[in-house]
Amino acid sequence: MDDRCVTMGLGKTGTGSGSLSHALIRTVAPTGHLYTVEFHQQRAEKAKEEFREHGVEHLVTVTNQDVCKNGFGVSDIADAVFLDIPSPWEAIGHAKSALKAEGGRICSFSPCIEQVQRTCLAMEEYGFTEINTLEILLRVYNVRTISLQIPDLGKAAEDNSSAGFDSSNPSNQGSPGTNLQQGTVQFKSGVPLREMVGHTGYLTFATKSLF
Amino acid sequence: MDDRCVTMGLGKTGTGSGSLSHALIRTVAPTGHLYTVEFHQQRAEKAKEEFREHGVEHLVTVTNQDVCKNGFGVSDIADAVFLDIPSPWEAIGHAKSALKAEGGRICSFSPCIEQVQRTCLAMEEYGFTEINTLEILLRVYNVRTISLQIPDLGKAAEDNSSAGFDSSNPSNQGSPGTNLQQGTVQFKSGVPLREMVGHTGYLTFATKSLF
Amino acid sequence: MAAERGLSSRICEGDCAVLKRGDVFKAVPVLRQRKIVFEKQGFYLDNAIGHVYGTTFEVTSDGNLQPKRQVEETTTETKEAGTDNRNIVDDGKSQKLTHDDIKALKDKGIKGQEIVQQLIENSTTFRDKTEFAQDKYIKKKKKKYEAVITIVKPSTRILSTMYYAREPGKIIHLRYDTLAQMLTLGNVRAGNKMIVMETCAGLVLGAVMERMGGYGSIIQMYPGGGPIRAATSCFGFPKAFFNNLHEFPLSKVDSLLCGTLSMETLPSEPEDTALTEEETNGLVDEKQTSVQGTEEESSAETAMEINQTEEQETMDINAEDAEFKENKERENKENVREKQRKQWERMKKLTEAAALLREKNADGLLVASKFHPTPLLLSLLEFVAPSRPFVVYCQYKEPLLECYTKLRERGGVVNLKLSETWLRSYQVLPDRSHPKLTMSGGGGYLLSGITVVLDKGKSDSSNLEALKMEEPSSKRCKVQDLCC
Amino acid sequence: MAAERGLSSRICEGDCAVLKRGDVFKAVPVLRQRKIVFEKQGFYLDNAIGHVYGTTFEVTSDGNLQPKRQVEETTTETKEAGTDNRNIVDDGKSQKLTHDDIKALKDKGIKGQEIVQQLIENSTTFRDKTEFAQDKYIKKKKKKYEAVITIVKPSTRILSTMYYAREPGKIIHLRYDTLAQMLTLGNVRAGNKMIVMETCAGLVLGAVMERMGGYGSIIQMYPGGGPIRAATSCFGFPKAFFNNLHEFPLSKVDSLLCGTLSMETLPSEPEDTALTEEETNGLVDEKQTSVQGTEEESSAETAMEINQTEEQETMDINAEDAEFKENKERENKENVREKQRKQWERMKKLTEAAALLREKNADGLLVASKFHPTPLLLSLLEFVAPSRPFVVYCQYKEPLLECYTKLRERGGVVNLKLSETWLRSYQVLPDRSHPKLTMSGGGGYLLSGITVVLDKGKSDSSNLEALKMEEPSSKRCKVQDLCC
Repeated sequence: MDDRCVTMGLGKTGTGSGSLSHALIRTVAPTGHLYTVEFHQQRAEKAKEEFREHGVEHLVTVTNQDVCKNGFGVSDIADAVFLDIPSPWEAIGHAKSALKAEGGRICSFSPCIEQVQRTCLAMEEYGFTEINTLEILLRVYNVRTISLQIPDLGKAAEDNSSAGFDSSNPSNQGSPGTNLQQGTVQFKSGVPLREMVGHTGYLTFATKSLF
Repeated sequence: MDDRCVTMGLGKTGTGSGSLSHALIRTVAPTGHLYTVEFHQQRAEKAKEEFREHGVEHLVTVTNQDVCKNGFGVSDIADAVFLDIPSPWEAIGHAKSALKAEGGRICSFSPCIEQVQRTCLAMEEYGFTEINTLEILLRVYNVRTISLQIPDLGKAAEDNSSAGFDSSNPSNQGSPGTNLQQGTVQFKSGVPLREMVGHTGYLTFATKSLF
Repeated sequence: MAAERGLSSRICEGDCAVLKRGDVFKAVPVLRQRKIVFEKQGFYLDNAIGHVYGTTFEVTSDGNLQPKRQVEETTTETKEAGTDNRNIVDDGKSQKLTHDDIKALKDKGIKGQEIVQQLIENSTTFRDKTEFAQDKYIKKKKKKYEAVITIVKPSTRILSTMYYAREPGKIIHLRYDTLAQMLTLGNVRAGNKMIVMETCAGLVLGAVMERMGGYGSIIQMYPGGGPIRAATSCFGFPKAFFNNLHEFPLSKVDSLLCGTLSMETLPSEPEDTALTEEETNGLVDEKQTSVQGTEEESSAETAMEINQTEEQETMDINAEDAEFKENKERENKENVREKQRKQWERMKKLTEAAALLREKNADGLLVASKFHPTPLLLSLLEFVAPSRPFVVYCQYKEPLLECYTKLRERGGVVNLKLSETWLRSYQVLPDRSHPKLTMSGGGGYLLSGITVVLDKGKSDSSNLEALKMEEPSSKRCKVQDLCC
Repeated sequence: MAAERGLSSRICEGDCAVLKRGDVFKAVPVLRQRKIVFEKQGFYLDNAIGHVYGTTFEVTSDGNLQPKRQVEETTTETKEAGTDNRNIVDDGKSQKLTHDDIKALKDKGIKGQEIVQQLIENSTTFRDKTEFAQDKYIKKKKKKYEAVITIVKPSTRILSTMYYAREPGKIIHLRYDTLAQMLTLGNVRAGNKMIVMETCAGLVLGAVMERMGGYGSIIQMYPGGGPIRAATSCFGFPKAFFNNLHEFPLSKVDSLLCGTLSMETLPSEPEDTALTEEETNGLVDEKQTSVQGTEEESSAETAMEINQTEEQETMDINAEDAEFKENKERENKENVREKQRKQWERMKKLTEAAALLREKNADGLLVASKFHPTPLLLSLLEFVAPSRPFVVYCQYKEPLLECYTKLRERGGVVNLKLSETWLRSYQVLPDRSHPKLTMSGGGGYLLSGITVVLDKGKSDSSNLEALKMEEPSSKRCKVQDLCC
């Protein structure tokens, strides 16, 4: 969902666990670059180490500073900015300067709606357009073979003609089930997990326009 | 989801189109009663007329007033209160007095999260417990018979043994599809509508406790 | 009756009550001197008897309940939140209180709420945590050290929530919002004549009974030996509610439909009864037919506390029996007569249920069972009047697709709708509102519709046409809406 | 290249550009003196040429585009909102401006924005409406009277949004978030060797090409005469991107797998070529194999403006041909040689694609087609290296259930996951935030997994075991996660 084909720079704040950083690096490689800002010193160090270990250190610059106060340390360089911080609205101005003068896209991830509300206001204030908040939920299904019992309605042997469930006809057209044994119907079903991740966060996208 | 089995009174504000009122009347009949408050005079009149037409006027009392200012016109009588008004937080106090002294349940319907936030605060302020906000989305499926083409991979006649899709075996165990004509598989599918109602509102429930 | 069903009636010995702690529910019988274990805490309900439902109790150190006037919230004023967690280094040493310290506090009889407060004061990192993290911390600790229990009166809302959380398998994963949909789509209301076929431990039956409030009649169709009503008995309905509750065995449905069911001639007196082989066959033993009996039977189906009571009662009865050993002979005679009388009553009930079904004028049909829905629907719809709603629940979507197709072929139904509900719970807190982080993956599927007069002489070709018409179903549904 | 793909390159004649008005997109070719009709408005793009992408234009009354410096929002200060709508009585007379008044304003050349403002000022009920209702009113009127168009550079985001909204059938209802999932689950990145089998008008191919940025290679499998790339051509990729794009006909997959494909021996020179019957059979005519040609062919598949260009170009070429009538004889000879050369090139490309597949070391496989996924997967997975991801999209869930089962039986795959995404759009406005009132009912289903070495000697019994193991699949998935 990102406009970059080849990016010259991509700012990201909240390096975090590094899995998103790795996904972004993979996307901008080999000609792009990721600039990432992490305010927690321990984590910034750990991220740098990981990038070295994975041989991608030439594709990423990690800066240890507070993006809300000090910005990204780069300007007019990014095609896109991704924010994953507690108060993204404080970083919108910095994000705008990090983006190329000719425009770009921003995406902010926040778990709470109040963060989204403030971020949207800030985006509007800084002249971003096409502000759009989305939520995407992944629903995973287990594939199971289910057996359902045919109820015993006491059907008399001579009573096969009555309206009813013709369980003796295995090639029942349109029937998703197959009778394996007398009295049950088997079928494949995609069963949702009992508990699923109900929310990770809201994604707010916006465009920095030319003017 | 309502605790009443037999209710002595149920307050509802925002008589509105009347479909919910009718549903509530149906639920409290024959021994219960619905008190409904509608601030729009035209609508209040129309609702009264409808209740008369449908022969349920003995089960419902329609009051034309502003519930936020003037309350429900009854007190210590309701097992449950349902609010569907623009500023439910202004009616929480009135709702509390309408509910029986020994306790009851309240449900507020609001389309916007900010209304929910204020309502939850008001509920807490007035000592309601078990405050719980829910959203319920109905997903309707069309049942369709779908035909999918079997792709032509140029399978040679002598090549039936290769790993592949054994399309000539109609009683393929576990297969949901049936081959009707050469080259297609037919199956029933529950297909979601292209567009569905994505949101009607949030439901906030709470309990008026004994103390 | 209104008072009896009100929220605030008193907790009486022998009631079925529901314990509530946070979001956790458990149904228990109210008995004196019986230890209850709930959320890893053992206590006695004796002191709760006489209090009104809805009362919150604290568990004292000797395992008794003590009413708690006000549920105080942990004061938010003590909170001094950091704006982020950049300064927190996890070294596992942030809590200065040791396990022994905490144990000492408990032994001194210090209440849970105070322990939590002490934990907060002794945490070196608490003040640096964000407000969000602080709340999480408090909740975790509160849950561990505070023992506050509310005793509530059972209802559909509470029991369906409890079953879905504790024993979803018992109610074939029928989620509470789906159950609510069933009641609405099925137009369940006082005065109706409803057919209910469920294998949800009697929860759906209970919900229907609650909604009907004792007005109208219900015929419960049951598979096997007798209806299961473990959940129904938890509602604590007044006896009168059971007067118009009937049951009919699934295994007799086909013979009833074919007119081969031969029990119309009810013997006039119990003693005269000489049941034919055919009639007794398939009938269950007495424990399983009367309402009282089924409650006993069904309690064995549930893992809840409630079954322990019943067992105890049974034991007491046995003990009494032992006292009357010498009167065995006379008793045996009486037993035979008693048995005959019960059999006669059973027959009478069955005949009544059959007669009700035979009228083919039920106002609605609810099905929520572990069986394949198609054969159930095709048979049970015969008993429903035209222009009435029916709703079928199934945990899986696929059988309802088939059921939909078969119903279309059969005809006599319009407005068929296959649906599912998504349920999202929200956390609404100042500056921290969002959907809850976990949600139920699925609440099952519903197929609903409305019966119309089935033209029995309808040709196969018109049925086929109906089948063909199925395809542009969105359009057709609209037409149907106009029809009914 | 970076500049070429940047957001702000200039709009050039011959480009494929995307028009945007509100949420509505349309892909059009940028041509002089060609009238475009978009959202019921006709205009010429001539004035847009030379401006940078992302520029917003206003349509003038003579149908030309005029750059608009700043998109002003209708000033919120004018709003004086009522708190509720109790005083509004709908008598159909609230707007004092008549249709004729509005037409007169338009004829005077008054801009849309001003017309909207006048409508507001002349509405007797506007001030009494709630803020919410006011906003709705403004939006409706703005849409009707303001003609503001932004010209943007095509991208996966824009084209997938456009296709899903305008022509979902062309892309078998593959929603943009599902496409994004495919790219992620498929680990699509520069340098990969990817196999793509799609019938989404080339949209999936385009998305893969964009993500790979010209690095690596792609083999597109196609059914029928040739690959469809109508959507691919809309991306406006540089020519170089097509150097490593190969195509291979589905109808030759089985013979390639069996080793019976007899084209390894590429003739050394075009003129010498004497194609055997077997080789030409099933090959398509030249229009459909070369990249240039397929763009022409595929454009016929799309209802978008873009195809009109191509037709015009073809016409021009025909006209030129006519001028050279007298040289027909010589030309014919040349035509034959040209045909032979093209055939040779086609053969060469096919051989190259076959060679790439034969290495069986692709880094990933993406399938999004109208065909039943099972046979595609079972065959195409043969070309993928072990430990690589594959993703199959299907509009329906049922075929993927079957595919899942067949893949389990086959073995050689782990981490199988069947999923669906829910997409919710939000309105975030002060005091009026909520999920949008309509949402997409479904974005289709994905089956993804990772290949592992397939033990060809594996006994049937172990396959059966794998099948049996399927049942407690939540547990097994965890084990598989550890394996890979």
